[in-house]
Amino acid sequence: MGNEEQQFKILNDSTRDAKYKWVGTRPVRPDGVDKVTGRATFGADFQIAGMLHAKVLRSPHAHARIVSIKCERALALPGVKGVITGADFPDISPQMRAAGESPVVVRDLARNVIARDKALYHGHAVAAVAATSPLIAEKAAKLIDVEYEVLPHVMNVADAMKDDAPVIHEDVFTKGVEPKPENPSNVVRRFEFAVGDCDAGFEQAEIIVEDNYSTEAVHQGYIEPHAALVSISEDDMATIWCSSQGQYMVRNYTASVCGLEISKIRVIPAEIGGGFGGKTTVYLEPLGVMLAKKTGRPIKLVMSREEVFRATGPTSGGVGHCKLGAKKDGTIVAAELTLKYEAGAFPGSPVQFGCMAGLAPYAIENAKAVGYDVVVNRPKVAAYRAPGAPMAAFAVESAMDDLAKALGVDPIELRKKNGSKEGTQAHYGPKFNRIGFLETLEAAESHPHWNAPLGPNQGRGIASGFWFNIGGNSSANVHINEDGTAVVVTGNPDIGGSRASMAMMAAEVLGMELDRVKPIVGDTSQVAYSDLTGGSRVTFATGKAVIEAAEDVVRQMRERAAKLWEVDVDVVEWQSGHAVCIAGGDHQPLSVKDIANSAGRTGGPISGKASINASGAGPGFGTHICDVEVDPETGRVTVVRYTAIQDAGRAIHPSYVEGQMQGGAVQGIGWALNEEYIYDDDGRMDNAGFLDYRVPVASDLPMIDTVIVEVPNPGHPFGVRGVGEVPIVPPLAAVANAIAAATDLRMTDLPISPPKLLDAIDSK
Amino acid sequence: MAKHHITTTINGDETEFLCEAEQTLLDVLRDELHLTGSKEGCASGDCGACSVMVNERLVCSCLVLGVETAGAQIETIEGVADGDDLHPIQRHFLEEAALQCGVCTPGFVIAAKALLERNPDPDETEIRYWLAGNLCRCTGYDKIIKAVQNAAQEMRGS
Amino acid sequence: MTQFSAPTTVADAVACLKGANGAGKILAGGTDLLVQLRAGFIDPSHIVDIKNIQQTRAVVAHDGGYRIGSAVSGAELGEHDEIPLLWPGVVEGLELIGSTQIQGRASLGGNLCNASPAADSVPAMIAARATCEIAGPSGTRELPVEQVVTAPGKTSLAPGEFVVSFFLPPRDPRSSDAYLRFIPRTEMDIAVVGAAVNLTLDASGLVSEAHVALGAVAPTARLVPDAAAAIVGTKLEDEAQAKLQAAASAACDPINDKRGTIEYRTKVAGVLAKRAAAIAYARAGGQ
Amino acid sequence: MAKVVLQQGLADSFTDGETHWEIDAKDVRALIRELDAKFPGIGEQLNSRTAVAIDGEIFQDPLLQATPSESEVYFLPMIEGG
Repeated sequence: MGNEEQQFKILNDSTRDAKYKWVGTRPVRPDGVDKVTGRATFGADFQIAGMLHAKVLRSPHAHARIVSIKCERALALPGVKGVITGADFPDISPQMRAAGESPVVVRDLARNVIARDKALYHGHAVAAVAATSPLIAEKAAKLIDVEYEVLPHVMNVADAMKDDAPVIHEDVFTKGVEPKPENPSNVVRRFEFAVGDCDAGFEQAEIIVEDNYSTEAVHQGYIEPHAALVSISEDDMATIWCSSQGQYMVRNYTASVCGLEISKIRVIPAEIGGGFGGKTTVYLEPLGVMLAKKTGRPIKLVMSREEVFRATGPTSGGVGHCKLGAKKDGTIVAAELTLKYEAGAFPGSPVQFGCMAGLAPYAIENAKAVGYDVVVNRPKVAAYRAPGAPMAAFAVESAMDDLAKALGVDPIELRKKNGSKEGTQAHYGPKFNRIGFLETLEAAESHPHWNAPLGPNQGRGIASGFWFNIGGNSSANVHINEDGTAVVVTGNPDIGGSRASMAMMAAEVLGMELDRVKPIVGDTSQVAYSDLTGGSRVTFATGKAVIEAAEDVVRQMRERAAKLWEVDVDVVEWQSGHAVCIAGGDHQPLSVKDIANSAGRTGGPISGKASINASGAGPGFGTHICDVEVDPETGRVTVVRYTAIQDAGRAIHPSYVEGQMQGGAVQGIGWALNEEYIYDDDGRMDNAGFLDYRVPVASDLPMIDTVIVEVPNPGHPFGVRGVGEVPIVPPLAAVANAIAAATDLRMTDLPISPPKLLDAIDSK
Repeated sequence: MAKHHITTTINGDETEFLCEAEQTLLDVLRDELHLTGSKEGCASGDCGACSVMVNERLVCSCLVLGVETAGAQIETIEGVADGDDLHPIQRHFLEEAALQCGVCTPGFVIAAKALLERNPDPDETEIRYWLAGNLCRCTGYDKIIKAVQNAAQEMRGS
Repeated sequence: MTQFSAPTTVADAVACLKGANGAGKILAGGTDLLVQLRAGFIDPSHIVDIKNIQQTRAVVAHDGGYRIGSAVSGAELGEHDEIPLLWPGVVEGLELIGSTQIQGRASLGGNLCNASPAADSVPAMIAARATCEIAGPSGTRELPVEQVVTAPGKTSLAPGEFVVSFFLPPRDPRSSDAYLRFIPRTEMDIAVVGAAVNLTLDASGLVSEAHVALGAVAPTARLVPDAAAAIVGTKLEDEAQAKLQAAASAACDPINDKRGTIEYRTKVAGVLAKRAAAIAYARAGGQ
Repeated sequence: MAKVVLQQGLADSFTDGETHWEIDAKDVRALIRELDAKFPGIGEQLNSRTAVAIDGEIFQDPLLQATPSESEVYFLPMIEGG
């Protein structure tokens, strides 16, 4: 690089950019003490005088017509105060879309909250009952008599796509195909993204690899089950305390499902005990509103873990096919990716994002991705960290490993040769701006892990991953208090330490000490609309709003100082938290405290705000290295070493960036090895608990090394890129590629559980 | 039969409560005594978010009946800090950023404290196996292990 | 409404159970009972906590062996001065049940009487030739552990009976045992397969007596005499190990379920029996 | 003139397979109006909360974003996230 300025850097405490006071440091988070002492209030921790406890009755069948629901026996139980069913909710037109960020079909949302004519999965809510204690509500739920007519069910993509498959929705006709179909189908839509001419590309190819892949549905597995408390006042104003990834989302969806105006609902966000995308929709809140209306009492609803598994969104399982064609020099000339994802009981799998993200890391002249969104009798999927991308990357990155082997080249070299960089046109359309994919590969290549010796039965794999990252609507208020401290109010639940980064960015702009800046997650009445916490957007987009609001405050403070000094505002600069007059004269710099003290006399309180639709979110890339050891007699796979490398653009709080990388990697390891939904022949979930839905435990894992690469995002004042989604994308293939290296077996079906692997070893 | 009247000691304070036979200690702590620091993540002993000490044994409070605790000594997350003085484990959880959402944190703090009181110098494997009953879905456990190691070091005075 | 009693004598416990007319449930560690209660699988009229009965909590030397109370937890047994040295396999079976938190509660008696084919402490107890003392309306009786569980979820205990304690027989020198189980993770799972080996060596280091028991490969944990016979008179040479492995696999009659397949359980039972035998052999001083 | 590109799925439904145009429009709104004039009905589709990439930068749900001459404009599904 000579004397040119370094294009990227690997972050450690000595490479931190010294021009920043707070950005890149590791302060203790402002909400931390409450969380280590048990004081923090999560969704289920609220209580209110007079509240009732509600319990949801759920379908025992995978697919059934609801013939009748009789509530008399339940209502007769002492302590029971009310029962609701789907009939208590307004019937919603299929055209209605929810306000807010994503075009949700309200009728589907409403029917997922509570079944109307048909129960569409084992666990689908059918009725809810409120009583004076949880035990009574539970007993009462068992006394609700539901008559079902059981219908044939369909549980996976292959069965659902058959011509004679039972049709789940009579009004779903496959979109995106010609000619337009005349019969309803479980295939909701076909997507296609393409660049160049794939057929011609494969003709040029000298080496072609291809395979079929499959993944099972996996749950986000947040430790806090969904919970909500709803109270409706005499003037019909509903207040909802709940744990979610977006208080405005809850308000909007609940209003839509219950037929209320948004202004009639106030949502107060609780601390959220994990979400990973799973808390981006509503399940309990509309039930709470309707029960509160019916009983005239506040209603508390808390899901059990079994309900979380049976009724809330996992992400899709599905099947895929990936074909790659290359020249002998390693240039990939054609790629074809086909993905079919389970959407659950209502349309809307993340298959289009899989189609876009799977091939995004590579500059391939002729590339095509085709996706199918397929409904099945399972719970409706919800977002899960980089929705749709991990399954696609599992196929593409496994195929890349096979291609490297077929070409006889190092898998990092193959990725470097074909990797996307600034100016590469993605197959889904746009050209990339400055991105840091190649930099993650270089960091991997030079990491000691890559060349460390391996023991017997061990193997090493590498895989990469991409996520778009998004901006969107965010609002922030920054208030200067009378004593010169500051409050930063945003509308985004803090799911992994975002209050710390909001305060740090505000303190950076204001030039204040961090402990004088207090970040707050506001309720829906305290700060303007914000899209939900998800898509790795908060540090980027809400951070941008905070920076703008803080800059607004700085501007006002300069004006106030100018007034006090009787000078033009242009000669007042803001330096290290002080107004400084650069026009000479005897003006001692004024601190925030000085200016706050006199705010009343210079024009009133000082408060900045920003409401923006942020653009310029920089795409994120990561590369993971995984070592496994395989027990050839039992098929057990142990991850013995793991390194996650990622371009974070700029790490505001490096510890929480590392935490995202480590957590995402481990969720991906679970996905690769042990996590899956298991259904019996009747379509009933057989492992709805943490005993048999096997998320990784502490003793399953090694330390997860991290390398933060910083290629600053030109679209953010500090260079931030989203970091939360990317780290779950590479691990599925990183693990599979390591197993391939250890056993010489290409495992194409997840999870690579011991019976599956042992069977493959024994059949070799 | 009326509710059972139970007298216990919780975080050093004699505490009385009324409960039904089926109510778990976790139900009692959260719903009757408003000690909501212990969390319900599974109600089946698989996640450890409700970890408490009963008579100096680490247990899941979801797998203990309230009626069983007559005369017992119970320690919950609310009793770990001494006023404003955090326990070293709590402090190191903050310094190492060993929590993201924080809902599993009270259980981890209680379990880690039980470990270090019994074994002041556990190796990484011992820490990982001791904490295997505490699920964390955010952190990948890495920073939690480091926080426990650092706390152990401080508590040993080395 | 469920009643609760915490009797302090065996006689009072028997009386409580008798009063419940078969709808009573014994509470020891509670780690299975409370899960079933919460899930609505059971709705007992009476819960009888036996932990306040002295005999259920004691570990005492008796007749050259040890009598262990049925409510003794894994953590308590693991902390005992003698038992882990004499019966490391029995202790590791009990200590493998669940997490540290479960260890503080889960009991030997509960693990047996829950009657799961996959119970971790049971194969090692069977291989140890342990017996249990059962109290009931018609007095007490002693029964070999392998005769307690008759089918998944079913025991041979009559209504009103409960297990008070276990007896581990006197131990020859140069004896030891081991228990291994396979689970997909490293902790927190139910055994897919479990294998216990208890053996005694003669002065020359040959196995003079052996007992092999398998869990999770049949409706109940079972002794596999053929597997034991395969190693008696050997020093666990490769051939003996292979015979043991084959005999263990041959004794399997498992099911397909969410935790494992028939083929997998059958194969891995042999592998674990072989590995457990090697551990027990080394512990007994074999070389 | 901005270079405008539509994905194949939408093109099949509205434009008889045509995917590339050069359109003179000052912003996304004007550009969608031009397309709708050519292919009636596509405007409603493109207006219903899509994302637009202009010279590589993705805008969620834009209306007034400028589309300078020589810029490359791609209509994409709105990106969601976990």
